[in-house]
Amino acid sequence: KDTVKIAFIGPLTGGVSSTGLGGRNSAQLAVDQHNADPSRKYRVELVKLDDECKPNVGVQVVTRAATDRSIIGAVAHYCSAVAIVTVDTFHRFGLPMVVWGAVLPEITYGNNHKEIHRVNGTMINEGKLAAEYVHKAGFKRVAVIYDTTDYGKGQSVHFTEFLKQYPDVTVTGSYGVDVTQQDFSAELTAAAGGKPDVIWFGGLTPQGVAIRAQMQRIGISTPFIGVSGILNEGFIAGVGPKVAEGVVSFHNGAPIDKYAKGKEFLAAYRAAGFKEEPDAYGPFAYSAAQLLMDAIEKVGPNRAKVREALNATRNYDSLVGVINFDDHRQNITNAHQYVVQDGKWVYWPDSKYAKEAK
Amino acid sequence: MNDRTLVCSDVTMRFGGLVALDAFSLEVRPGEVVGLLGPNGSGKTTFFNVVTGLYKPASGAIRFGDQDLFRKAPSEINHAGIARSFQRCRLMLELSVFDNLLVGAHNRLPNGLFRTLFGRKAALRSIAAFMGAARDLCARFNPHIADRLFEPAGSFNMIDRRRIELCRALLGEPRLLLLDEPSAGMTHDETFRLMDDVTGFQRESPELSIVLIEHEMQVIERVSQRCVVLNFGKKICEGSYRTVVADPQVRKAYLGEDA
Amino acid sequence: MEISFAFQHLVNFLMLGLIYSIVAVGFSLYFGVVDVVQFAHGDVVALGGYAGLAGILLAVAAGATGLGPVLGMIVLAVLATGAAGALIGRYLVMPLRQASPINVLLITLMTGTAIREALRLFVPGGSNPSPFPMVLPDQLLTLGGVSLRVSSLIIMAAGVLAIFGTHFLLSRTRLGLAVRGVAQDEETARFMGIDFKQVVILTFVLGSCLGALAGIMSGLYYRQVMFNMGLMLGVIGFCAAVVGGLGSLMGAVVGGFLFSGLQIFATVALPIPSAYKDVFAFTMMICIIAVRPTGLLRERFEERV
Amino acid sequence: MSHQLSARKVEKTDWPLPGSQALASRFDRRAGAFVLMAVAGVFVLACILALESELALAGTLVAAGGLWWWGLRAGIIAEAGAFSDRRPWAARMVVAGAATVLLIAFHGEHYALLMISTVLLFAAACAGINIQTGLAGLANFAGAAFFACGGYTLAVLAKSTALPHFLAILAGGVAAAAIGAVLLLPVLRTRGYYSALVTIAFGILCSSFLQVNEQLGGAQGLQVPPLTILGWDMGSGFEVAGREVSFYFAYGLLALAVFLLSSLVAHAIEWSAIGVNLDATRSDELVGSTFGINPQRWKITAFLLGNVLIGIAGAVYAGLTSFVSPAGATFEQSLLLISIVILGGIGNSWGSLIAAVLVILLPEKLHSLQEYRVLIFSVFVVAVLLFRPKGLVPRRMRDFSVMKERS
Amino acid sequence: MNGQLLEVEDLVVGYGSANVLDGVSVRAGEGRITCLLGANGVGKSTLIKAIFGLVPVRRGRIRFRGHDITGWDTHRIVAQGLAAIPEGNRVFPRMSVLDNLMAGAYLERSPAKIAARLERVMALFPRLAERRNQFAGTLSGGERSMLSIGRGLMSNPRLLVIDEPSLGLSPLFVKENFRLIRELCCDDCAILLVEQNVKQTLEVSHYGYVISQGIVAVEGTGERLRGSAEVGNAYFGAEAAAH
Ligand SMILES: Nc1ncnc2c1ncn2[C@@H]1O[C@H](COP(=O)(O)OP(=O)(O)OP(=O)(O)O)[C@@H](O)[C@H]1O
Ligand SMILES: Nc1ncnc2c1ncn2[C@@H]1O[C@H](COP(=O)(O)OP(=O)(O)OP(=O)(O)O)[C@@H](O)[C@H]1O
Ligand SMILES: [Mg+2]
Ligand SMILES: [Mg+2]
Repeated sequence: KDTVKIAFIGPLTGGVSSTGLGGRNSAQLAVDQHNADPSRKYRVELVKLDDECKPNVGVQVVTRAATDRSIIGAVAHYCSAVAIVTVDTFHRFGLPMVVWGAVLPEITYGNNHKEIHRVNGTMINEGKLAAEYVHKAGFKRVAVIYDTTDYGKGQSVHFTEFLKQYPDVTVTGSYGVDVTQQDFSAELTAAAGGKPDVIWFGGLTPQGVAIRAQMQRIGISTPFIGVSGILNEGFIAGVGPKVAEGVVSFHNGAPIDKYAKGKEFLAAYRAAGFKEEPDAYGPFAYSAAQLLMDAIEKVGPNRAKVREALNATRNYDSLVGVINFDDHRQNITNAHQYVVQDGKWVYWPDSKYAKEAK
Repeated sequence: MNDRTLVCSDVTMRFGGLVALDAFSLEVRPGEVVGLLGPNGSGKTTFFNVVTGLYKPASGAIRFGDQDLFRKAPSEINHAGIARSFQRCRLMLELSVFDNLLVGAHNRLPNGLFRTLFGRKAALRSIAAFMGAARDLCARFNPHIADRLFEPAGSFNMIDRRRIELCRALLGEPRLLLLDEPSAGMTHDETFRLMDDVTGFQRESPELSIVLIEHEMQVIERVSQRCVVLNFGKKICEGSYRTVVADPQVRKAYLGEDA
Repeated sequence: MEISFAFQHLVNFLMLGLIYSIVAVGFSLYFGVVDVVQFAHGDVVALGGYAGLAGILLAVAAGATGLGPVLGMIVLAVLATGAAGALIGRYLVMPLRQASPINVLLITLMTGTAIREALRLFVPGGSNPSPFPMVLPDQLLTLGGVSLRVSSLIIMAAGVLAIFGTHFLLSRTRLGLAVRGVAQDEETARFMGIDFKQVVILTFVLGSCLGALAGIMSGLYYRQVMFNMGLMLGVIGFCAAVVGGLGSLMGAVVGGFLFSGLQIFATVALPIPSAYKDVFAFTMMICIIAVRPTGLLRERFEERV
Repeated sequence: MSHQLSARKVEKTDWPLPGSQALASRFDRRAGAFVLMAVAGVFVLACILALESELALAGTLVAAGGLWWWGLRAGIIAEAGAFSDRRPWAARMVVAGAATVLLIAFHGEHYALLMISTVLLFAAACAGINIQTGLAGLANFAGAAFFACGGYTLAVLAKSTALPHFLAILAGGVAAAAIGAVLLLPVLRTRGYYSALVTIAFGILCSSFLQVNEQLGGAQGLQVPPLTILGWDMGSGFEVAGREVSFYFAYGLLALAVFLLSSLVAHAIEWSAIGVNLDATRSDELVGSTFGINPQRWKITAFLLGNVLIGIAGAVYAGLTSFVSPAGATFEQSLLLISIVILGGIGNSWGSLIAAVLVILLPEKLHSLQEYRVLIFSVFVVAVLLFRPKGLVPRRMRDFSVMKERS
Repeated sequence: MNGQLLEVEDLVVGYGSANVLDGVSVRAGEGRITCLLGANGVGKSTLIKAIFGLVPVRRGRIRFRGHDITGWDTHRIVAQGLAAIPEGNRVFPRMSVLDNLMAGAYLERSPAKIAARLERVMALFPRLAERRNQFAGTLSGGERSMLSIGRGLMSNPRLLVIDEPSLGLSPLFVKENFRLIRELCCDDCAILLVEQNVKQTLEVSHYGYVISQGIVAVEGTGERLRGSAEVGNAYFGAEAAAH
């Protein structure tokens, strides 16, 4: 058998490394399963690269992957800030890639590079669903807090954009916070001064935890909803199950066990004995790796051909559902809603809150 | 006119409530060596600091030739032709001796950025030109220093450091030299040798005037033409060495002899 | 603004200012002894937070209740940071006394990075914030529309006590004299019979214990600790110490409250997006430094020539 | 502060030189030493870049370390230093030649070329920081912020004006200096740690500002179109004699030019009256001022000039990576720059080049250590500072007498 | 122990590769003033530093009141009753005059004793009393010198080592200084004096050593040294050789 290399690129160190490591393990699982299958033509080797969630490092590692001619494609990036600058690099070197976690719309929609694909949805989907939920739940006044990275900032832009569809909902205040910030009491007190019905947070777990915990501390009992960045075990562990109860979040993926092959994946993941959890984006990394490997199986280890094959993906059946790329090679998906119930993230339709709402 | 007389009149310097200089006046004419005496803490060093612009006096007037130096920046005052030594040795110990000397000659070096970057040859040549002057000057005081021009000043012993400090002050070709206890820590003999070297230098450039703070009375007697005695920031006596040592006030406050 | 919100801002200001102050006091203390800036201090604060957390968890696991976890928290935090401080003082700062200040700055910055990374790598779940259990009484006191938690009161009291304790130690005891002597002229201090090594190590232990206190306070108040909480805290603490006047404890306190005040002012009262609050606070700090180059409270001392 | 400069001391001069011993005059010897160093450097670098196996890499590093130690012992490194003091231009030409050979050897390897260019540009920026920190004693902890200033200027100018890119790069330097000028007042009024604080605060302020400012692309930063320098389109590769040459090759040459420029400027400044003025300002401002040195003037000169160099390097780096973002302006990034300066030996631009290789290239290659990289790096820096506080290649004592020798 | 407080035997110390002192033996007896003479840079201050454990001893023994103190930490040595007034009037610049004096009594814990000593020093140097709250760093050269002497007295030592106390003092104070040194010397307090001012030093001291080129060139009572040609040689010989 010939050996073919593919790259996995994600944040393996730094503050968001838990997601990165989950993604890496999931991609590794897909590769191992591929290699264990005797009917496959190629043996695949996974080259794991760390973008540190830093754009300049991202460009370096992508260049590095691209330089290695035996690397045919990449499963890349959780951090939007990195992905948005490396898309040009992928394009320049003609290295096909599939985004497994970054949700900034511009990564696919901001260019027309044929190399760039994405299996997960974008923050547009999340923002749309969040706005819908705010409206349906009858909240009239929303306070918006976001971190000033392009992830949080982008989330807040799309969310507030969709909110405009509902004239009876007003934004009482919008607060950008720094990712290195520890103390949010000033923003929270100011936000509470606007008497909101709900506080929406766009950002990642560390700040999400701090904000939710500090709301409790100060005694703000306003409901708290957040983006997919807080949808992980870390959030509940961080604020404690009691305080986390009732927090709502939105995500492009359904729970793993809602997918047809979800249980299977989890079982295999456990069996492989990885130290870290797959995290919310593990299934996407797994699917992206599978998609890429299948394309290689189909057309052989040639970047241009693999790119064409990936471009043409329609009705590809994957762990995260059927993948259909639109004209910007963006998978067409919908967001899903989650809520913390009894110390666990629960799929909204299954939760007691959904039933109460009805 | 090229008159370079230092005229200080009614200079007053206060530190909080303390009056370190109290309406002190002094005139130093070209070519003159003036000894500045006074008990410890009477304001001698303060006077030097005021003249060189390190302290900003409260009132008074300081003129050097036709230039007004009152409350000017130290670098401006140096441009007017005043150089000094320090009571406690202040060489830049990690720099080479020659670098230290170049600091003294700052005003005579090509300091323009443009020339430094684009006229390298000429700029370097003018520095090299100083090397001879620096060697000769150092050799006067101690040939040993001249041989080790490119070693760190910190590798020299105290006495040589004092000599280097003197060379640094002299290399800028000042019109007025302020020496603050240049011989502190030296033996009798060394002190005299040092002062001979300085006066020797002065003989060659007769315009150079010197104000000398020194506690060794024999040195003062030998080199100074005029003495000024300070006490509590006030001038208590002025005149030739003889008049000064004979003054009862001076004898009591400074020399510790009964009048 | 309603009274309750105004009061809440006031509480935020005091709490944040107190934490900054304690960190800044640490910086001032180190500067006072060895004339160096110990930039790993922020990360020692984080270490203190984590060690306190471990102390609580251990005590709880051992079945302790009531004051037990509090004790466990304090003991472990003090032990861990004290050891870290002693090691940093003895093996990093002391050998580098003669080196240029920028070397010391860099070496401590890198030590801080190492501590931070070690926390992230070796604490289970270290790259995410860890929840910090509330071990103090936590009732909400309400009085005339304003409310405050008992735990906040206790934390504040502890902080104020620590600052005054340190101040007393430095100004009224022999240790204080030794500390200042060593800072100003090590060799002469040794001629006076001051045990140089002991003084340096003692100060570093003391400063680090203050750091532990700051870490615990921030853990208790914000209910979480995070591996990189020390970075910004360190920079802000340093900034506060410098603006207050390095070497002056009260200056550090003033600087700490000033910084927290500026941040809150920017968020609440300025017509700029709140994301600019750090930009505002740091700009103001630079301006203050430009106007008072030796800090707000430092006695003006000019070297004689 | 300790003695920062090492005395001019060549421990041993009897290392074997190929060729006739009689021929080996002092000068040849020094030139030979320098060429030897350059060749060895290029060879080690090539190994680091080309080797994938970590074992081989470790072997290379150990060999390089051993070679270094031998060079120190035998006085080759000291003689090479003496050569570059005496013949700054010739030394830089040797390095230029060696680097060009390296670039040609890796002409098709994008990654290797990218890394070489990155190393050169960081070393160039460090030459600027060296002027500020090493000579004038102004600790610059906002290096990355000024680096990013250069990049942002290029990005804005290239996007919204028709200014030739060559000029836009220079404008990056000017802009970095202009923005740095805002800091002049506080930097001039403060000393020591107080001025370090000013730059630390400014660096953090600057990256927060870039992060939230919409006009400059917010957290995403700005894209930089491929540069056209003197009519040459840097954005695409080309073929020579049937071999494909990466577009990074041209950037590599540009980066080399920028590095040589910076290091020449740094050398010219150090070896001049200005260098003496800066040293004096650093080590005793008060004495300097009583001898007519206006400390303000020299601090301003050093700060602005250093920033120009940092800004130019930053602009070219933005062109190289085709983007600038606030992530490049963070405090951590500034620390990286300062670590390079101090690791290499404060005040020595060759040292910065060597340290840049260690700090930038090595971590990228050690991917089996992935998570532990930062930890290892920080421990490494601590160790170097403890055991070699003057850095790997300490600055040499300035010896103007070599000027006489030449004429 | 036969009236000897401090005994330095065959001491070798140096910096880097060179030895500054190459086998020096010096004794300071109880109740006496012993002086050390020698040209500049001959190593007198180095000897003092070695006694106080501030430079490593390469060979030889140092004994104080019968204890072998070679290699001890400075603070332990000082606790034995040895005090120094270091060269160059090194005061703590950013401390007040009063705090400087207090630092001198660092090892004394009894406040009453400290107060008594303070009073004595203030009486000896009224100028210091005047300036008690001024930063020591802003004192004039001579005032610093007084401060450092006063500080040395604060520890009430058995043996006081003084390194060039009259450096930078006006003639009046130099006289005062020597008078003071003579006064200080008593049964409880012996003095080891390093001075440049040969004539007056020999007048006050009971015994003296002249160090030259790393060894003791001459030793003897004050009178004997005063008449000796070697003193002149030792002082000016080194300088002459350099020229
Ligand atoms: N910066 C300052 N702050 C406060 N007081 C000062 C300062 N500088 C000098 N003084 C005081 O001013 C007085 C005069 O000091 P000055 O140094 O001029 O004395 P001096 O005549 O040089 O004495 P000496 O011969 O001992 O060097 C002293 O009492 C000193 O304490
Ligand atoms: N820290 C040091 N490192 C290297 N050499 C030193 C050091 N301190 C002193 N020396 C050298 O040791 C020799 C003796 O110095 P020391 O200070 O003991 O002389 P001294 O007799 O006290 O002279 P002085 O009369 O000037 O005080 C000198 O040549 C000096 O240069
Ligand atoms: Mg004086
Ligand atoms: Mg001495």
